[in-house]
Amino acid sequence: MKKLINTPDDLLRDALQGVEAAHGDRFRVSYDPAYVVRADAPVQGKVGLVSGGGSGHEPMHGGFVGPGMLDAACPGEVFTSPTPDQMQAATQAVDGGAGVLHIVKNYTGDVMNFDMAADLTRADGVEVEAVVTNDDVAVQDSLYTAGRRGVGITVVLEKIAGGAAEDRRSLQDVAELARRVNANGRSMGMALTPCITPASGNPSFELTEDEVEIGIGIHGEPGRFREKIGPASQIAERLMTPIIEDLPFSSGDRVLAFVNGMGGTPLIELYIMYNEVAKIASAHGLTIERNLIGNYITSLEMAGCSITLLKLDDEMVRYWDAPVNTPGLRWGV
Amino acid sequence: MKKLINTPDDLLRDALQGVEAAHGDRFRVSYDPAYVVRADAPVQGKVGLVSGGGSGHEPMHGGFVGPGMLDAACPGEVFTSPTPDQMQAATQAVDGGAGVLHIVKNYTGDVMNFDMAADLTRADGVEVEAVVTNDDVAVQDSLYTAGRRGVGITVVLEKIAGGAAEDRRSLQDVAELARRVNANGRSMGMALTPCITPASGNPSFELTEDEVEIGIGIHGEPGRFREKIGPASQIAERLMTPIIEDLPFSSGDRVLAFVNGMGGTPLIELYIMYNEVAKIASAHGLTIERNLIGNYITSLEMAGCSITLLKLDDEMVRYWDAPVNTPGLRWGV
Amino acid sequence: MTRFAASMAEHREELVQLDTAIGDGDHGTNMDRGMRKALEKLGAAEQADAGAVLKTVAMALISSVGGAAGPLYGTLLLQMGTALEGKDDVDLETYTAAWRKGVEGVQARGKAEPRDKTMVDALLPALQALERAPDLDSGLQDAASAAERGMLDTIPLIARKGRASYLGERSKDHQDPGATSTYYLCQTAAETLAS
Amino acid sequence: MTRFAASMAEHREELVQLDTAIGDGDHGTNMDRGMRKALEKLGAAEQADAGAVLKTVAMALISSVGGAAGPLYGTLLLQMGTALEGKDDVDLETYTAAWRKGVEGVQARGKAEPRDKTMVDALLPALQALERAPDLDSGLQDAASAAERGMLDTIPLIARKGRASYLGERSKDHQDPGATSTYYLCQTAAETLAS
Ligand SMILES: Nc1ncnc2c1ncn2[C@@H]1O[C@H](COP(=O)(O)OP(=O)(O)O)[C@@H](O)[C@H]1O
Ligand SMILES: Nc1ncnc2c1ncn2[C@@H]1O[C@H](COP(=O)(O)OP(=O)(O)O)[C@@H](O)[C@H]1O
Ligand SMILES: [Mg+2]
Ligand SMILES: [Mg+2]
Ligand SMILES: [Mg+2]
Ligand SMILES: [Mg+2]
Repeated sequence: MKKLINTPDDLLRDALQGVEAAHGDRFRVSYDPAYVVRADAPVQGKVGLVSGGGSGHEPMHGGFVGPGMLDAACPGEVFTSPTPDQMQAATQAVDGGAGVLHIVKNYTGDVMNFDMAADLTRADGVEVEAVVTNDDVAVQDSLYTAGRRGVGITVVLEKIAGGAAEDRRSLQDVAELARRVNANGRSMGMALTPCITPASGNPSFELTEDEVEIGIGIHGEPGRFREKIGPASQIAERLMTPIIEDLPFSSGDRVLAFVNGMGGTPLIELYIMYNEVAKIASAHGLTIERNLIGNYITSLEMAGCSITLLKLDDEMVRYWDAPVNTPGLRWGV
Repeated sequence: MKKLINTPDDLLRDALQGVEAAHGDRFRVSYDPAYVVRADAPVQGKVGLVSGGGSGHEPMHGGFVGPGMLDAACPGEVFTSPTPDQMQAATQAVDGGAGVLHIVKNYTGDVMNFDMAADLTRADGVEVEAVVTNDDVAVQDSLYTAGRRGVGITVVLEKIAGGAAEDRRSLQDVAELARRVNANGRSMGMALTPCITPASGNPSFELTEDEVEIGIGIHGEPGRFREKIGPASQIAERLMTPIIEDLPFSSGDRVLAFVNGMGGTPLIELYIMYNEVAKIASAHGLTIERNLIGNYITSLEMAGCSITLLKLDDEMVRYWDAPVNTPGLRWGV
Repeated sequence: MTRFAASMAEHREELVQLDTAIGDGDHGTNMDRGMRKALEKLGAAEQADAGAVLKTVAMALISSVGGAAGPLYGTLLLQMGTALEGKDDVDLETYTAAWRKGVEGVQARGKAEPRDKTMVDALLPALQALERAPDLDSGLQDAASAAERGMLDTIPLIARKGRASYLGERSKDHQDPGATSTYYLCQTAAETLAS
Repeated sequence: MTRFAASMAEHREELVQLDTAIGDGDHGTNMDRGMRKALEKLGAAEQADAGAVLKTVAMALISSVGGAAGPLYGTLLLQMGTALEGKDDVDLETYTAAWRKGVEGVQARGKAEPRDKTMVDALLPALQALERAPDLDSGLQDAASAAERGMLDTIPLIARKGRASYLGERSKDHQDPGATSTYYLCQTAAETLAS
């Protein structure tokens, strides 16, 4: 294992110090409990948005803290859910009197820790709602599992909900919109290589020189199946077909298409994938009205990508286009 | 070799099609000769900025085309300089009557091809200036070599020169400012892993499981020396010391610090590196007034990073802060 | 507590390996970090009784383990601690009642049924062993053996809760990391009383 | 031309390997792409004479090879083409003069001196061989042998131009890819005339 770190134990602290050194003008950083909050928090009268999850998915979530998106993010250890005390402190720090929305990816650990935090925070008198993302169509039989994982839609949801919160919409409105985004979004990912967590030092799974793993999660979990690598067009087909069939997306739909890199894939390959995605979307009569291409929800240095499609409505487009000013996403300001 | 491509031969065309599909609202894409130009080009009365180079360094340069930065970019094959006909066509497409600045990284191929293009374009009656970046302190004895390579400062220079051009400064002013940025910028890079060009299918060099290569270029060229991997603090020291000694940077200097990922390194590691860079800068009495952290000038999927320091003056800060609206860098708009 | 912490430190790598196979490879690190934090917290404050100790440990786990194991072990110990509060002398009956409360808490929080391939598959057999035991000493021994069997019985199961459930059929033939850490904790409890 | 293209296609991998060792691994691909493009261009248009052919090839290389080799081989052939323009019959003298013009062009563009470990180290010996030759046929043979010796002589050199120069001492003990492609082109020229 070769990484640009000091020791695995200090990784989170060192990274947070780097974030503070780089973005001290826009963030306040708390180390114990660990969270990052926008400098002007709490914004009075605005719904506060708090997310969090294991580290190793950067820029998500810390890179999405700022006007127009999240108010605070709680980083856990690598691939490990953060703890309730972090979420409780972050929630209090962003409570501007209009309530706080927790954005939680559907993993057992994240859900249980955010649940405990919500209980604690409600006991403190803060109004808290939670929305759980679960857009990963790679998880089948969700009745017999912990349910579908929350992946790419989380980024899109944080942007759209952030726009609505900045527009001073109520907690109920923002939560309802966020749930609609999740309900209309589907994702699937694949890997060319595994990733190595600093604590374990070992690859999360093994692939030979000509195999890819289809249907992976964002924690180095193995996927649905593995196969010999094919051209980009075939890989795009493998991911797009289950996505399109699941909602289903149908001819005439307006969509946002998000091609996400898992961390170790060059941007040029993501554009090649986007080209294939655009072809498949157009063959299905889908109109891509908005797109996002890049490394936004990653899995350390894993090579691979995920695709997310969101069926758009006017309100989503409006808040997607609204100004956002974070290290990870920025436009309109 | 596992990559998200169709075939190595179609790589550039497929990627350009992806760029057109994604950013058709802001770019015009020409395929033969290949270049990307901002949709509103030529901007009358504005100096046009054209850059270009081999592909595999994305988002540089195509991702930096747009208001406030480049007017056009010419992509070559992977790690191969583009050709004079591309540069000639791009130059004509952006000529708004105020002349055109070529931004060229100092590699034999790039310099010769841009030279030929400048000859051709001048013959067409367009005023052309060229600025060559050569900030890589890893190249020693530059008298006996092709000279120092142009690396990280190129990104910073394109932003600052772009701001000046948008401000309708003259070709001479923009070129002079660009040369000052290059003269005051220094960079050095390192790799944890090599990269594999799609055409060769083989790693550019071999490293064992505990070795790093210090002083690498951005084309998978081997570096100055290799050593056993140490903590992030030591790696930062290895890169910062030659940079600081070379200009030299001295106590009281205001600097821009740019920690760049080579493509395969997670963002969280870049923040850890930035933390070490900030400590070293502060120990030398340097004030980091601006920073940039992320994958901006990459080397395919290589893991590693480079550090660039630029000694700032007021004019540079002003144009660094000026609005920019490109897929790769965006603020103020 | 020192022994629990030592046990987690000792088995850290093994738990990481088990979790790498069917999860995300952090269970050992998480438990080790939590136990070290708990030791720190215990060192800092005087504790009235076993109940108070367990509650302090529970809070330390909750605020430092994260993942699925943090809230689950936290809940287990918090419930046990509440049940043992103010009890000066812990006998088989109070211990069994406390363990029952703890396991109920884990099931309430995680919604796992037996044979879902989770720590519940070690926790429940341990409870049944305690309920059948003649005295505390052999109760703890039997609980440890029962937890071990429960842990081994997770190997052929298909996971239906937690991260391993994403693997479906591919989760078979792997031992559940959470059931494994439960066994080590039961084993340590038995050894501690014995010594 | 078909033979030049075939030679580059044949040696593509070898040139890539040589360039991977001390450059960026694209020389073979670049030359192969350029030659295929040149064939295409030649197929499309009738050519008046050898000079016109060379100029068409030169323009095709310039606009498709890229890197260092594109402008350099482009310049070589453009200068040769200009020198041979309108010449119906190419004899030793005109060929040697054209080659001299070409090599001068390469040196003007690339500023490389002999022993800088570049294609110049194959181009110049070939020129000298042509200058000493009795007739065109043996001139081309001798030029190819001289280019080969020049190519082999680059092995111990430290590169002072082009990408390999960044390696300093580490560029030693590697054969220069550009000198190698020059040798293959000279060799093909000799074989073509012989047949
Ligand atoms: N819903 C649940 N109920 C009970 N135990 C569970 C549940 N989900 C997961 N577990 C236990 O947690 C263990 C994994 O813990 P850990 O690796 O620390 O968390 P994470 O899965 O979040 O990385 C599993 O091996 C399993 O025993
Ligand atoms: N300044 C120069 N003069 C002459 N030949 C050069 C010069 N620089 C490089 N070369 C030749 O070009 C070859 C490399 O070509 P190629 O790999 O296609 O270009 P690049 O180095 O841009 O990738 C070298 O092996 C060398 O022979
Ligand atoms: Mg985990
Ligand atoms: Mg090249
Ligand atoms: Mg785990
Ligand atoms: Mg080369």
